[in-house]
This record gives sequence, C-alpha cells and structure tokens, in this order.
Amino acid sequence: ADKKVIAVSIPAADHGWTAGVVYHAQAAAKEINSAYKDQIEVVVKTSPSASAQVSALEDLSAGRKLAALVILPHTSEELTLPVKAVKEKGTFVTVVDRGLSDPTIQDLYVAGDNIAVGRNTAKFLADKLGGKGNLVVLRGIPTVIDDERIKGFQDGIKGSNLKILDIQYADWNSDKAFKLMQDYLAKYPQIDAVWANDDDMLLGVLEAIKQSKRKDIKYALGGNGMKDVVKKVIDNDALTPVETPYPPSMIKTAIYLTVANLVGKAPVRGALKLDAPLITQKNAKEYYFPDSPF
Amino acid sequence: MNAITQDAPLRQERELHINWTEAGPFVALVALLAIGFLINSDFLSATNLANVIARSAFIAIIAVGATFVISSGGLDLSVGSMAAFITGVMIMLMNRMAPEWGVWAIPAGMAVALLVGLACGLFNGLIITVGKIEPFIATLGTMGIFRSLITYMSDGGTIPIDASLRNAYRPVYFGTVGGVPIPILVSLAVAAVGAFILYRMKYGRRCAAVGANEDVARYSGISVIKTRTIAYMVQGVCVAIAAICYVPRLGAATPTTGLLWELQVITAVVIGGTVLRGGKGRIWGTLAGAVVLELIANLMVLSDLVSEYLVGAVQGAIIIIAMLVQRLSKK
Amino acid sequence: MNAITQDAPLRQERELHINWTEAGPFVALVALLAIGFLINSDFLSATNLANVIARSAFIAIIAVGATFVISSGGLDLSVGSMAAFITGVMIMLMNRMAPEWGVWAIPAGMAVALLVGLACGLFNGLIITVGKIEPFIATLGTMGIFRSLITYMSDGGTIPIDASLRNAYRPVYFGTVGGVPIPILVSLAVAAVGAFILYRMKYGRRCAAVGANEDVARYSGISVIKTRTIAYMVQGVCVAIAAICYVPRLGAATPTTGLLWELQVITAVVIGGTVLRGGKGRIWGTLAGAVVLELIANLMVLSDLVSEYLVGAVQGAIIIIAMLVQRLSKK
Amino acid sequence: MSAQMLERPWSRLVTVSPRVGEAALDASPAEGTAAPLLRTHELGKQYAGVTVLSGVTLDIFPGEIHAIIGENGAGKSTLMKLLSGHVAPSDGEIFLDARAVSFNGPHQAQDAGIVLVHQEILLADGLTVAENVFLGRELTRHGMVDDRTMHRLAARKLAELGCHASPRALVRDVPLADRQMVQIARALLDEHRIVIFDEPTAVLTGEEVDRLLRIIFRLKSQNIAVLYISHRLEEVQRLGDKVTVLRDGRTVGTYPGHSLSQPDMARLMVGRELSALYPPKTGVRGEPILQVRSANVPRLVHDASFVAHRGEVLGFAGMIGAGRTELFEGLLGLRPAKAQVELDGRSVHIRSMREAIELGIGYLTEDRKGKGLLLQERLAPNLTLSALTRFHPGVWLRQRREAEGLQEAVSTYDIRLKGKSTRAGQLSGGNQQKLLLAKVLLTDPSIVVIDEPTRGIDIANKAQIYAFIRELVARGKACIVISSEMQELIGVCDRVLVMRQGRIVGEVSAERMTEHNIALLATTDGALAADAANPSPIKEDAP
Ligand SMILES: Nc1ncnc2c1ncn2[C@@H]1O[C@H](COP(=O)(O)OP(=O)(O)OP(=O)(O)O)[C@@H](O)[C@H]1O
Ligand SMILES: Nc1ncnc2c1ncn2[C@@H]1O[C@H](COP(=O)(O)OP(=O)(O)OP(=O)(O)O)[C@@H](O)[C@H]1O
Ligand SMILES: [Mg+2]
Ligand SMILES: [Mg+2]
Repeated sequence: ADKKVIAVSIPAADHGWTAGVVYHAQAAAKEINSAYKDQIEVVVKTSPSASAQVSALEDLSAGRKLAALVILPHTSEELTLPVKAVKEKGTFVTVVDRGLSDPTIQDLYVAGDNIAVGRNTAKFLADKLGGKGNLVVLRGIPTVIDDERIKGFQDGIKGSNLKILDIQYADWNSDKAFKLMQDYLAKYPQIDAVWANDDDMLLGVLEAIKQSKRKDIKYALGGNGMKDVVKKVIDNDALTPVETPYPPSMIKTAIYLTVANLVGKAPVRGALKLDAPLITQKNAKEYYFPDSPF
Repeated sequence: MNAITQDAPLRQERELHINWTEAGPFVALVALLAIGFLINSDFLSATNLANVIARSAFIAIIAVGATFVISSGGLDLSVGSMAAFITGVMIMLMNRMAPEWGVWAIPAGMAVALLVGLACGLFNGLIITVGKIEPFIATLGTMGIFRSLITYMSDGGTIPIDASLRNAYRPVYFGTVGGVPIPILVSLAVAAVGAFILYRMKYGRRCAAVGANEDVARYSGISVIKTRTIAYMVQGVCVAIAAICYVPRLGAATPTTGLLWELQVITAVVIGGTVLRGGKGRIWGTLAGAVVLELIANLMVLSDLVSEYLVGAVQGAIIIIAMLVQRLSKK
Repeated sequence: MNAITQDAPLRQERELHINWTEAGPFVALVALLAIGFLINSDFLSATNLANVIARSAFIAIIAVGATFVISSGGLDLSVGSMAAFITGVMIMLMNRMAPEWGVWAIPAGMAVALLVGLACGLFNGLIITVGKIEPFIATLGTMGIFRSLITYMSDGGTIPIDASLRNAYRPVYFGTVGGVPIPILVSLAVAAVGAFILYRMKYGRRCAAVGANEDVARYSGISVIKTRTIAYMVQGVCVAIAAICYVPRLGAATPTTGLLWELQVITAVVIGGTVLRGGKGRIWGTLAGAVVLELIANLMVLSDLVSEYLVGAVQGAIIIIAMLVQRLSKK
Repeated sequence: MSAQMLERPWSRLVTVSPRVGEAALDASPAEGTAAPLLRTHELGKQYAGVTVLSGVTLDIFPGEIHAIIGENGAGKSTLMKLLSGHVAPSDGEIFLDARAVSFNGPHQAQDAGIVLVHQEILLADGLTVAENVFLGRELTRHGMVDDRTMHRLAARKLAELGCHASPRALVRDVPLADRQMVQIARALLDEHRIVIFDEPTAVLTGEEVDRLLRIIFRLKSQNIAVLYISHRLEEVQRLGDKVTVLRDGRTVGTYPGHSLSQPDMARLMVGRELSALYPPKTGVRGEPILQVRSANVPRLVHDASFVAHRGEVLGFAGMIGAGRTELFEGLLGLRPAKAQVELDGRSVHIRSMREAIELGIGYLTEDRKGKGLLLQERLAPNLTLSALTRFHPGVWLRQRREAEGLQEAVSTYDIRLKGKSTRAGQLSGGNQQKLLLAKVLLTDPSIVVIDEPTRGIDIANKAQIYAFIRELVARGKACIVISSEMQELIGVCDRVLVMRQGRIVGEVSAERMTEHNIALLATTDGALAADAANPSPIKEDAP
C-alpha cells in the first residue's frame, strides 16, 4: 500500500518555544504514524535557518510526491516561493504561525497571534499601573515574530502615559536577558514593569530582579506559555500574575487537521487563528502541561 | 653526478604526492556519496544532486574568496554578515530603481553589489594590514558591524525584493543552461577564475608567499599589505557574487541572512585541503568541501535514522570523519 | 666574562619591556572605564562594576583555559557547547542524587562536572593530536556534538535544577566573600593557578615551546601530543569550573546555554595580548580582555546614544578600537 | 677537491706569525684610477641603545672580492644588512657611485644593484624551489606565470651551482644544502653590481664550495663586486682580494688578501694568539656503548650498522644527501625508522627524542633555526628546554637557578650577547650555535650526536668546541660527529665512517684517515672504495 507522506518542516530547537514546537511535532508524528500505520507517514524535519529550511523543502519534495506539507516558516518572505513550488506539484499545504507573503498558497492556516501577545500584555500593564509608569522591554532576535510582538505592545500602550525607557535585543536567551536586566537596573532607578517578549528571557529577568533586591518593579511579564511561568500564575506570583499563551502545540493541531483532510471524508480548509487571551490564575490550569519540555 | 640519477625518481614521486594530497576532499566526497546511496537510494537522483550542488554554490563562491584570504595567512569571519549586508543594500537599491528603470534595476543592483563587496573587503583588509589587528578580531568586529547595519536597514524585519522584479530575477538561481542550474555554473566560473588567479598569475604566487612566510615575501619585494588587502577585496567580490545568486532564492534580506556562513565557509576551505596557517590554497578542493558540507546536511534530511535533536552531533561527527578519511587518503 | 657584566642591566631592561607589552589590555580597560564614566556616571558604581565583573567570570575562566590551548598552537571552538553539555549532565545528576544525598548532591555534582570537563577536553585533544585534524575543524565538529547532546538531553527544553538544591547552591554565584562576589574570586583563583602553571611550571614552558615551534619542541624531547592534549584537558577543566559557577545563576541548562561563548572567549584571549599563532600566553591579559568585552556590552546598555539595531556595530567598532589602542600603547 | 688544499690541513697552521699588524692598508682607495662603487662612511648601528657596529668606513671597488672576517658577533651580518637595505643604519652614510643613498627596504637596494645572500636561510618553506627562486620576480607569458620557463631557468641556475634539486620540490622537502643553493640562485638570478654572501658555505661540502667559489670568480670577471663572509679562512684566502677584519663592531683594518696567512687572519680577528686548533687525540677506546644493527629509514638509509665506544669520537662523513642526518634522526625517533639498537649492551627501542634524552643521548640538529632554537624566546628557556626535568626537579621552575645556568653557559661557551639581544633570534649566527650546543649538553648525555658542530663558528671558538668534544670523551662518554668539513673530521675524530647514498660504505681510521680516502669513499663505487678503506671496513665491529 502506498503511504501518503506528510512532511513537517519546522525551525530547529534553538530556544524554548521552538523546542516546544519540535516536541509537539514529534509527538504528533509518533501518534499518527502508529494510528494510521498503513495509510500515513509523518516526517518531521527541523532547520536552523531560513535558507536551510528552503533546502529541506527541496530535499523533501525532490525524491517523492508529498501528500501534504505542514510548515512553520522561519520567515514569511523567504519561504513563500519555495512553498509555492511544492504546492505546484499538487501538495496540500498547511501553514502554521507565520503567514506566507502570498496567502493563496496555503490550503490551511493555523496561526497564533503575535500582535495580540504584545497588545494584551500592554493592555494589562496599562490597566494595572493606572495608565502611567516606566517600562523596560527585552526583545528577541530580529525576526518577524519579534517585530510583531513589539508592534503589538507599542500599539497597546498608545494613549496611556506608560513610557518605554529602553528596548534592547536579548536574543530570546535567558543569559543575555539576565545581563540586560542587570544593566537596566543599574541604569534606571525607577522601573515599574518589565516585559520580556518571551518566557526564556523572563527567567533571566526574574533572577536579575531577585539579585538586585529592588522593590520598585511591580510586574515582570513574559509571553508564550512556558510551563514554569504558567506555574507562577497558578501560584499567584506577585511579579508575574499573568501570562500570554502562544502555545507551541499549535503545530500538533495543524498536523492533526492536515491528517483529517487526508483521511477524513470532508475537506478541511481555511484559517484557524488561536487567540492570545491573558492567562490568569482562573484559567491557568488549562494551559499547564507539566510533561512538556516547554 | 649521482645527484642527477637520483633526481628523476624524486621528481616523479613529488608529482604523485601532489595528486594524492589534492585528492583528499574528493575521496571524502565519493565516500559520502556512497554512504548516501546506501542510506537512501533517492540520494543519487539527478534532481537531488542538482539541488544540493546548486545550494552549495553560495558557500562555494564565498569559500573561493576565503581560499585567497586564508592562503595569504588571513581569516575572515565577517563573510556571512557581509553577505546579508550586501543583499540588503542591493535589494533596497533595486526596489528604489524599479519604478523608473524596470528590469534594468537588476543589473544595476548587481553592479552596485559588486562595488559594495569590494568596499567591504577593502575595509576589512585595511583594518587588518594597516591597523595590524589580528584578522580574527578585526573581522569579528566587522561581522558585528555588517550584521547591525542590515538589522538597522530592515528595522529588525525583512527587506523583500519588489514583486515587479521578482520574476525577472528568478532565473539567476532557478534557471538552467543546458540542463545545469545557473548557480552551479556561476560557482564553477568563480572557481575557474579563482584557480587561474591563484595558480597562473603573479598575484597568486605572492598571495601564497605572504601566507607561507611574511618575512621572505617582504625580502623579495612583495608588498605584504597590498597582497593581503587584495585578498580581502577578492573575498568581498566573491561575497557579492554569492549575494547576487542568493537574492532570487529567498527573495529577501533579513537580519538572519547568512548567519554562521563564516563557519561553513572556513570548514569548506579546510576540508578542501587548504591549511589555516596560510600558504598554498586549493580552490578545487574548496569547491569539493562546500559540496561535502551541503551533502551532509542533505543526508540528514533524507535519512530517517537520526533524532532531530542529534542532527548537529551526527553532522559534527561526519565532518571529523571526513577529515580523517582525507588524512588517510594522503598517506 | 664580559657577558657577566652585561647581564645585570640586561635583566632590568627585560622586566620593563614585559610590563609595557603586557600593559596593552589594561590600558584599553582603563580607557574604557574613563569613557564609560563620561557617558554615564552610574557606570563606575560599585554595584554595576561588581555585576559586570561577576558576569565576565564565565568567559574569563574559560578563557584562561583557552590561553593554554591557544598558546600551545591550538584553538577550541567547542567551549560554549561544552559548557552547556557539562551544565546539563551536572544538573541531571544532582537532581537524581538530591532525594538521597540532600545537599551533598552539590559537591558530588561538581566533582562529576570536573570529570566530564576533563573527559571532553581529552576527547578534543585526542582528535586533534592523534587524529591530526586542524583544531578549527575538529572542535567545530565537537561543538556540534556537544550542542546536540544537550538539546537531546533536554528534549530541546530546559533542565532546571531541583528546587531543593537551588537555594543551597545559589550563593556560588550570588554570594560574596568580604564584599567580593564569589565568581570574581573564583576567576581570580583560576587565573592565578593558570598563571602559575603557565609561567612557573615546566608544563608552561613546554606548552609555549610547542606553540612557538613544534619541531624545536620535538627535537628538544618534548612530546607534542602529550603537551597539546593536556592543554585541551586544562581547557575542559576550566569549562567545567565555569559551568559550576554558572548553574546557580539561572538554575537551568538549556540548548542555548553558552551559545557563541567560544567567540567571546577567543576575543578575550586575543584582546589580552595572546597571539592566535601560539607560542606565548598572557593569562592576566586574558582576564582583562574578558572584562573589557563585558564592559563594552554594559556600556552599550547604559548609554543612550545607540539605536538598539546598531549595538552590534558599535560593539564591533569598539573592539577594533580597543585593539588599536593596545597596539599603540605597545610601541 | 684541489690537491693544494689537501696539503694544508688546518691543524698545521695554528702557529701565528707576529708581524701582521703593519700589513694594514691605508684606508684611502688603493686602486689609483677606479672610484669606489660603494663607500660607507662612519657607519654605525645600535639596537635599543646598544652599539653593535660603529665607525665602519669601507670602500668597495668593482670587480673585487672583498672578504669580511671577524669573530662571532663581531657585526659582520649586521654590516651586510645595512648595505643591502634590510636594516637602516643608526649613524653614518652609504655612498653608491659617490651619491649618498638610503634604502627603504631590501628591494630598493636590489634595484640599485645590491643583493644579499643571508646567513640564515630565508625561504618560504611551503612553496616550491622554482617559486622561491623567482619570488617577487615571476616571469609571465600572456599575463600568466610561465612555470615552464621558470622551472627551466631555475633548474639551469641551480645546476650551475651544482644543485640538482627538482624545481618542483617543496623547499621544506629539500635538504639544507640545497636550500642554501636555492637562496644563492635567487640572488644571482638578476644582474647585480654588488653581491654579498654571508657565510654561504656553512652548510655546503667541499665540492659544492669549489663550485661556488668558481662562480664567485666569474662574477669578479664580470666586474661585479663581491662581499664575502666566511669562517673558513682557507676560502677567504683563496678568494679575498682584500680582507677587512671586524672586531667588536669596529674595523680593525683592511688588508690585501693574498699577503695574509690564515694564522694572521685568526690573530687579527681574535686579537690574541691562538693555541692549537685541534686538541691531541688522547682518548682511550673503551667499551662499546652504542651498537646499531641494520638501521633503515624508508628511502633514505639502508641497512646501516655501526658501533660507538666510550672514550672515542666517531665521525660520519659523506656528501650532501648521503643520509647521515636521516640515520640519526631515525635512530632517535625523530622520523620513522627501523633499527636494532643496543645501549650499553641493553637492547632499547627509542620512539621519541624524549626517550633518547632519558637514555642519555643528546642530539644537536644541523638546522638550528628551524629545529634547534625558539627564536622568539629568551635565552634561558631555550637553554633549559631539553633538560627541563633535570634542571627543575620538583614542581616549579627555578628561575634563579636557570639564570645562573645561563650565566654559566654564557661564560663557558663564550656566548656574546649585546645588551637587549635577549631573544635567541637576535644572537649572531655563531652565538646561536653555541647556545644550541650548551642546550644539548645541559641534558648531560653520555652519547652526544653533533650534526655539523661548528657551522658558522669562528676559529677561536672552533678550537674551544673541539676541546669540549675531547673533554667529553675523556670522561668516558661517546661523541658522534657528523660533519661536512673533512679537516674537522680528521682533526677531531678517532674513526670516521663514510656514508654514500644511504649506506655506510666504509671506515677510515689512524693514518688512513685522509681527505683523499674519505672523498674517494664518499663518491665512488665499490672497487675503488675498498682500496681506500681499511681492510675490513664495515664488518669490523658489527657482529
Ligand atoms: N635585531 C637585533 N637586536 C638586537 N641585537 C642584535 C640584533 N641583530 C644582531 N644583534 C647583535 O649584534 C651583534 C652582531 O651580530 P651579527 O649578526 O652582525 O654578528 P656576526 O658578525 O654576523 O656573527 P656570526 O659570525 O656569529 O654570524 C650580536 O651581538 C647580536 O647579538
Ligand atoms: N623530506 C624529504 N623528502 C624526500 N627526500 C628527502 C627529504 N629530506 C631529505 N631527502 C633526501 O634524503 C637524502 C639525505 O638528506 P640530507 O642531505 O639531509 O643527508 P645528510 O647526509 O645529512 O647530508 P647533509 O647533512 O650533509 O646535508 C637526500 O637525498 C635528500 O634529497
Ligand atoms: Mg653573521
Ligand atoms: Mg645532514
């Protein structure tokens, strides 16, 4: 029996969130490969960079015809044409998280909402700080996700008197975030809240705050829904009472939907946008997966 | 008299010796192809091989330049960021010219890319030769500079190429001539020119002399500063050529374009048989080295044996083993 | 006879000479402190300086080991990944031991970390000396291997230290003795031991001899293989010590731990005045180099002059300028 | 080898005639008509405040061979570097054709017609012979380097010098002597007005020396001026139209060459009477200490067997390329080789120099720059490098003791250091050699293998080194001397083994030990050689 091949192309696990993506993708692949033993084979491939991902697409589609491709693109612009090339061979394309420049390519789109991650966090801070205060922000690696989150955040504080004192790159790396936060603390005597646009960085930020013994910081928030941070929310941590989810498990959702399209009778098409509601103590349990590495 | 009789066998031995030394990377290449075929028979399919070799073109082209730099006793860590920077400048320029010039914006952009590459190389070269700073540090510095500039130019985002140019430019990467993908032809051409300069022109001799023994070169009236600086300029031009081929492939410049290419480039050069200490450079070996690297990555994608987390480990191990194979084939 | 009378002034001159050459990195350091103070007066605050120097400790400790490797004519690109790998192994082990051993798991973990470091160094050393592979390539390979292993061990996520150990272990990074943060003391101790070995012990002589001229060393009855391998083992132990100090800082190992440390380490060594070609190591300069690097990063955040996009460019430029300052202070 | 030279072995020349002083020439030009081609006026050089050379005034005329002699460290090489633009003078002036010149680098001097063949071999190891010969002056055809022509020309030039190294061979693969020839070929490639040779014959053997001297005479006949430095005074005597003697950085005087006897030269150089060059051979041959059976170094040495005894100096003679160096490098674990070695009757297997040193064997390499000394390093670390364990028992370095050790070596071996010249590379060539000797002997070996013991050493120090060798064997040690100077072998050895094309072809001792016999063995095949050697040449000791 000819098995239908579903290729899953995702970024390599180079920090917490992408690691989560890899974890969930592999989990999905394992489950599906054993559930549909003779019908479907899911192949997961990771790539450390956009150009490596393009290469991987070429490699995956060079030898065989893919029934479907599930892709979480490194960047939108760079992957658009290569995905289009795969599509033209008759492959079902599911795009996850980051849309391609040309939305007509995708058959199915499962996305998080990076802008909402930034905006919801900003709204929360504006609300809790009474519309004014000094903020410092840590951003990740210069990419689209990073850019969107920062844009969302900046939109979110518009109209309030919240002031962003500083914004610097910390490469989504907890070490760099630790150093950067130490420096922020040395530089600014009064900081009301910190936002790190990713939970990996938040861990470093918290450690630096703890070391400084400063009391002026009211909130230190992250984003992405890392289990350790969600746990803090559950425990009603004073500094980090809320969290924004950006679940890496969306890849799993996407893979299952793609399988449904292949094996099910009804076509599955369209766009599915996961929103990024604030995780608070009330709903935190729903977002807590202690067994995930992320 | 007896010396004369000894001379003949001696010379022959040398000839043989040279051939073996240069064969190293190719032996590794063939070994890899064989292993690849055993693991996945699609590996040797024409499409797959064409893809892989075309992809290796960027690294190969840059590595040809690096062969000059390394054989002259230098090192350039900035090539990856430089490629990103040149790509960025080029795309911005072409986009700006597109409305007026139409498709002619493309050759204009290419010309500018070459000039920018030359200038970047000159900049690196001068810091190293006139400023007398270790190449490692100097180019680590300029690596940061170029990388920041592209980040700045793109506001931390993407600089996509204008849609009106996109299709016209596409063939530069995706086109074929006589069935051979254009990037492969370009990289062969660059290597041929590089080999010609390095082996058949005065400059090549001087480059190797400067790398082999700076003092001797100076005594022989060779300007070390000039020779080294030119090597970096050659490197700059090669980076620009790679950037020109790169643009149509991904259609955009981003702050992560060309990330860590420098390591791949140096690896390709070393796998190719050029020693990092300087001296003789091996252009064709470098080319083979670049293909070897890309094949290893390809093999990782095509084989299902390795956990995604361990891909890096297996790649690292294969590189080391490839070097051992090469070492053994020499003796 | 005339030789004896000449010897006294001779020795004095030497002393002076050394001081100037070695002063280079310290001159750069002082210049940087002065500039920092002009830009932001908080720069010289005790907390800030303590933070910065404590932060530089990891790089400094690893760089002490790198000074051995580099002065013996080698290079190690794997240190960053090795640090991550050691951190991972150590934490996993301590976590497993914690229920039975309690706080004693910590010293046990440390001991294991040192052993793993030694083993990793030995592994690198053997590939390079016995396998006769260029250090650049060999350690690039092991860099990939170590990085993959930690990714694999952590499933790409985080390996946090057991909560029961966390507080007991915290002081190793955050504690102070007599007001001086412990990491600073550790890095001073490592440097002192390193300097002692390199300058006052036979091994140091051998190391420098092998780096300066392998043939001379061999003809003098020095085992090149042994000497080089030991240098890599020293490097491994230094990485382990850095890892031991690192664990309490963030309490976890992740696949991004120690990313690109190798470049910082080599930069610190070179800024410190050790030449990459080998033959001479400058431990104290290396220490200064590590602090210089961290100060530059700190200065970037404390000053408001630079767009976040351009931080890398300015950092790169400052490193180049620091090298120029050092170059000038020598002559 | 000319018969004349054979009749004047060095040992007979050591009594010095006292009347040399008056022979000094007037400093003003002797040749009435010709103007000097090159003239120096009060030339001086200081390194970091230490005077190395001062007040040197010299006239060089076209078509003359002007020899410069002086003790090790007298400043000969420095003077030549000043003349050839390698180093800028601190004081004084250089006139070329009566016009003051100052060269900014050797290339400018070469453009002006002055070229220097360095004392230390300066070639790019990783490039080929031909590439080195033409470095910086590559020939091109249609814009391409013309390798074929360059190979041909290089081969021809080398052949004129009697060197048959392949132009395609990498310089690092050719023997030292060939490298020297490459260097000379490079200097002679272009027409020059003044050619300076700084100890060109130090690494050459008799036949090659003869050939070089013939070439120098030809240069002279082409009206080219030649400056020639050598510690081999018989060469100086054969060549020198004029001889300028340097002592401690100053000129002692310029003398008409042919009127000066070798002992005169020696006395002028050293400034005192010299005792006999070779000490008497008083050694009593003791027990065999080193027995080597069928030593083989792949391609280079075949089936060599010999025995060295306590209390004897055993010489190894041979043409360049005979494989003497390779034999011992092989025996000492410095290159792959097979051999059965017995030390004091005990069978040993030496895999590295370290083991050799531990077994009490010292080896002084012929390539002091590449394999002997760390040129960038200070003297003390160089001195103790092979004897670290012996010199520094315990954990740490004893730097004071090391300084004392250096002091001792400096006075014992008369190493001349000027002020700041504390790096080994800054010592003059001869003093480097002495430092190397001191380094090897510091391991207190019971067998010393010395490859070219007096390469670049001045006459006074030669005598001293020979005395050392004798003293060593008198203390019951064995000494093996590999040398390309036959007089030296004859003067200092008890027994000489001759190698040819990788084989030991004969042995000479006692009265049969003559240049004639050795040369015969070293160059000719079986029948003739058997005539020259002792009745049972090879099998005498080898069981
Ligand atoms: N670069 C240098 N720095 C300091 N001192 C130097 C330097 N070069 C040479 N000297 C010193 O100058 C003196 C003369 O050296 P030079 O090489 O001219 O001697 P030489 O006459 O050629 O001796 P030899 O016969 O041993 O070759 C020596 O004492 C040497 O140590
Ligand atoms: N690396 C090498 N590759 C090939 N041949 C070599 C190499 N090194 C030396 N030879 C050859 O080995 C032979 C012996 O070398 P060498 O000249 O060192 O011997 P030697 O007897 O010590 O002579 P001398 O000490 O007088 O120079 C020569 O024929 C030389 O050409
Ligand atoms: Mg000299
Ligand atoms: Mg020899």
